[in-house]
Amino acid sequence: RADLASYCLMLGDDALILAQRLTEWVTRAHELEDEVALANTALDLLGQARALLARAGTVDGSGRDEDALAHFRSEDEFRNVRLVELPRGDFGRTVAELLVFSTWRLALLNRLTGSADPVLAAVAAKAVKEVTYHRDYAARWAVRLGDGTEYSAERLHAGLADVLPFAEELFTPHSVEHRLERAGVAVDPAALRREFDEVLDQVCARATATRPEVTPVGTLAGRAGRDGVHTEHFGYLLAEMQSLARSDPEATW
Amino acid sequence: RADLASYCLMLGDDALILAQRLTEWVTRAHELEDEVALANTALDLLGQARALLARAGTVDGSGRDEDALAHFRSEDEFRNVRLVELPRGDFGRTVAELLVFSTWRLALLNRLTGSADPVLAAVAAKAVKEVTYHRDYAARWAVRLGDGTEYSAERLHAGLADVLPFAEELFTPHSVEHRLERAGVAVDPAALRREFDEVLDQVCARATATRPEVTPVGTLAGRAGRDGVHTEHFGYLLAEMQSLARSDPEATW
Amino acid sequence: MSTEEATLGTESELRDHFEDRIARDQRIEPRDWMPSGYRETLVRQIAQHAHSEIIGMQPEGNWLTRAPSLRRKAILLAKVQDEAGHGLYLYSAAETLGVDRSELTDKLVTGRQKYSSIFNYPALTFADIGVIGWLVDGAAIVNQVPLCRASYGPYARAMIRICKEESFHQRQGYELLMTMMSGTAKQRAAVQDATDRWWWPSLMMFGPPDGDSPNTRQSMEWGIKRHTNDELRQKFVDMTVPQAEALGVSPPDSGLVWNPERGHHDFSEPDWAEFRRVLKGGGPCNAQRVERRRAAHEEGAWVREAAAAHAAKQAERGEAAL
Amino acid sequence: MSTEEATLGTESELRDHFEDRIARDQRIEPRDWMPSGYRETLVRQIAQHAHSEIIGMQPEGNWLTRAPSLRRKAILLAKVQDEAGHGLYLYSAAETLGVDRSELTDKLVTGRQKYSSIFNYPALTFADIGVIGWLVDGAAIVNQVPLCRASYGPYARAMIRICKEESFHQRQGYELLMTMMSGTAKQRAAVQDATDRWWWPSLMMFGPPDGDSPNTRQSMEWGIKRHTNDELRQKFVDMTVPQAEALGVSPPDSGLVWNPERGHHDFSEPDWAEFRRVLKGGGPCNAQRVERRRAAHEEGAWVREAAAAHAAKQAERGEAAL
Repeated sequence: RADLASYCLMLGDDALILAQRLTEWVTRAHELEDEVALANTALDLLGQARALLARAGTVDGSGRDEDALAHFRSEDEFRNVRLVELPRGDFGRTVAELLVFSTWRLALLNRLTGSADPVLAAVAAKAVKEVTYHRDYAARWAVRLGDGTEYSAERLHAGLADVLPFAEELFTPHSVEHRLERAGVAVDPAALRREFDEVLDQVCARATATRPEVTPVGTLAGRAGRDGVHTEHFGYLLAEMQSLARSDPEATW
Repeated sequence: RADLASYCLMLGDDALILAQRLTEWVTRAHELEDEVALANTALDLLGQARALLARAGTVDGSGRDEDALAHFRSEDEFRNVRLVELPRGDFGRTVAELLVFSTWRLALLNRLTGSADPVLAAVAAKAVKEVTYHRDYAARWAVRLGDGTEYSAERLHAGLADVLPFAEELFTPHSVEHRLERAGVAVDPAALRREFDEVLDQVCARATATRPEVTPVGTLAGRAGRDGVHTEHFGYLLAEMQSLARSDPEATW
Repeated sequence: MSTEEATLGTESELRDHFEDRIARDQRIEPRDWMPSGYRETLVRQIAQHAHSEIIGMQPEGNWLTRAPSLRRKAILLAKVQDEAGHGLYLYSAAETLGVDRSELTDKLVTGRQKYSSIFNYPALTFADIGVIGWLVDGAAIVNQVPLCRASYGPYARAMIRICKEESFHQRQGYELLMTMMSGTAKQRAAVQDATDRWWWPSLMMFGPPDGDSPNTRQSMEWGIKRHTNDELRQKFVDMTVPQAEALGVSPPDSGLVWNPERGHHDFSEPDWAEFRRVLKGGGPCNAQRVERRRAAHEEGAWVREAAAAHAAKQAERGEAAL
Repeated sequence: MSTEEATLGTESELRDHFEDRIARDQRIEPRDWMPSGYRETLVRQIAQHAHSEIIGMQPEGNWLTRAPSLRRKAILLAKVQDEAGHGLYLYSAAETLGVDRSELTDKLVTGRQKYSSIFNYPALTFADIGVIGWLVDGAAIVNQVPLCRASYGPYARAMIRICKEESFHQRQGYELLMTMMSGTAKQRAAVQDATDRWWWPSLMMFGPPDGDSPNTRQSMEWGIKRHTNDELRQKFVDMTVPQAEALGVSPPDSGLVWNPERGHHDFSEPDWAEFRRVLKGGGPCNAQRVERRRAAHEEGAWVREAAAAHAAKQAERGEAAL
């Protein structure tokens, strides 16, 4: 049960933190339609996060609700991958990140619909539709940028070069995932790599972009986001996200 | 005594918040020498803030120390002018802000050395030397930018156009200032305007820059920074600044 | 003009036809003839309304990343997204009148077209989110419900859709305030403070007093305004006072009192000098609001260019658009 | 080479003179002749050292705006400022060898010159600020104290000044940790966690084991390195272990034990594969560190250009520089 709770936090925190970053685009995008699309993506991910955090708080017996988990955990208690906490960057970076993240997550969710845990399976089934749209959106923009102007192709390439070093972490199984995979509950992320590579190569081909060669970003003696070891950027994100909730812990909203 | 405490908060918060903004330049300036100069300015202002907040906490009888005041007050309890809380912007903006702020503050401090309150007088005497340097630094850079390239002249002008609308607030006396001025403790900020205008016009002349015509930024039914009514930017600054202190209020540092 | 002048009468016939439709409360559609004053007034009105939706995203957007609960974050995000949607409907409605959206955006970011002055005030606490829903959306609804019967079809249809969503937003805002009023003392104080700050600007949303509103008559004749500013303001006050009572907050107006003779609330005059100051750029956030949109537009230019370049390449290759 | 070859002997005389000064532990000064290998090695070493000071500002800079007390904020700001100062002394020392600072900056921001790998690890909590002072500055001092006797004068003099300030920083870091260890359980846990994370990278600061450090011998002969990597590492461990005990934290090494026969602590081998990985760009923060400096340099280009343009205008007008 502790493993299941940890696993829900991993997938829930990924969604929560990426939703937070995407939210920063509101009032800042190049076109209203894309502002709506990015807000909608954030809203979908926020919904996934809420379901998964609620499940984690139930399963671990702590009785913590989604808000206790989102707003009153400290940095080292978050289980998201580092990819989702990177600063927003420009639209090319966001497209690259969303492409990488949603390609990986869709592959994962597709398999998770068959999870032995009925709640995870149900969350995954709903999320598959959403993330399919996110991946399509990112892929369409990757093609437009890659096959657009010289400058936009450069920005897409730079975006991929920024985020791909953090992709390694997506495919590195945590001991929790190993154990739950054997129980038929979780997905072994290492198994997602082939599908990920195929999709990414396809999109890059349509975008006339070469996938940049990158050095995976290092861990701290093997520990990374899934172990609560994050980037220097993450503390700022949490300080902002949690500030109001923490300023009056007795408040009801 | 409540008035004196409020006044110390006003001048202390101005210094504290501008120090915080200037600190953001560390590791981000165009040249190491300027990184040092900006850090040094921040350090001077931080020192002034500490002396003034400590005085406020003593005088108001609350026994709050500098850290209680800096890290455990809410947004509406801060008394700084809105000018100092504006986002950092580029170097042209910072030069403009530092020029406006330190020209005003130096005029104020010079008069404050004769305050009937011995602590204020002593703080002012020490700060005069520091702020003289800050003003010189800003003025020298204003001249370099204004009389540098076409682009730098533009950036200086844009910076002045951004910050001058907030200058009005510097010269608007608060009822606390009025009362303390009659007691010989405080300075009437309205009296500083002539000196301010003269210095600014001089610097602009040497910088071959025209001082932009601006509309003063509005108040909320007459209330602004000195009344605890701030900009939308301020909450983010405080969330970051206070996050660690608030995460473990029992901690000793 | 008589039928005898038929050869010269094409325009006057069209005008008669137009005025007849207006008189019979029938809708004008994009392909119908309309007087140039009607068209211009409508374009300006619809564009300002669209701009208001877009700029209005900013004060609320200021709390998106700091919403104190995930449920409130989701509600707020959905609301802000709806506002972008409203902006899009309205720009489309304006485009049926022969203007280009990019032209309107350009006028917004260069300050040549206005948006509702209310959005030049800052959203300083999360209580503001509730009060914006309650008072600002409330006032917007009072303004807009009559426009669901506006004489111009595309505008009226956009308003119907928008009003439906806005009354939903208004209820959500009020519900947030109700929750906060049953919370901590700090929360209750924040609701009162936000009410104090937004009350007068909300009353000013209906525009200057009727005596100072010279265009009202023409707009009412054209059916693109259905009530005077003062009528709408009175309606808003009458509607809002009992809501404030139910909530347990006091509007910041000592002159606010029920007048049984009029069957309406009396209330004090808003500070019209402030209204004019804010309109002319002297509000707390005018520069910030336009600058944010300008920066987004400018920083996003390369993305729009990329999309256009890609579409051109596709067209050249004879491919279907993405 | 004999004195008979005098006509050809100018260079060999100079070399003899150089080697003689080195042998007698006298300093080489900028205008003295020196072998090109000596010059190049020194330039590289000093530049790397300067870059390390500058990049080293980043992990600590990460906590400047969030320091938990104003006193700690002031201390940290002063420290980071000192590091910029150290960078400046060192760049000046390098310039005495005929290179240009802008050239060195260019090599840093394009990744062609290295800095100490330790700064490719993140500063994740405020305890890291203390541990960086204690362990990282501590290791730097062990490395640098012998360099106060380096054979090249400007370098040796810079090191004297730097070492003095760094031992002050080291004491401040240790004092912060002492304070935190007498604080809450959360604070004590943070100190242990930071120690766990920084321990091994600190040991690696002395470079690879002597067997893998081919340049050590030549540098020692030239007097720009005074002890081998392993000697310095041992010295650091021996110095640090009692400090850890006094603090109440445990270094994360089960093999760490006092060896009375050697009169030194035994300790386990650091993970040299990780060391090489980080050196090649695979640390947690390599890209971030270089990118921050590159961005600052690039975004500041217009300011440097403005200063140059103004200086040129002044010179033209015959005015004194500002």
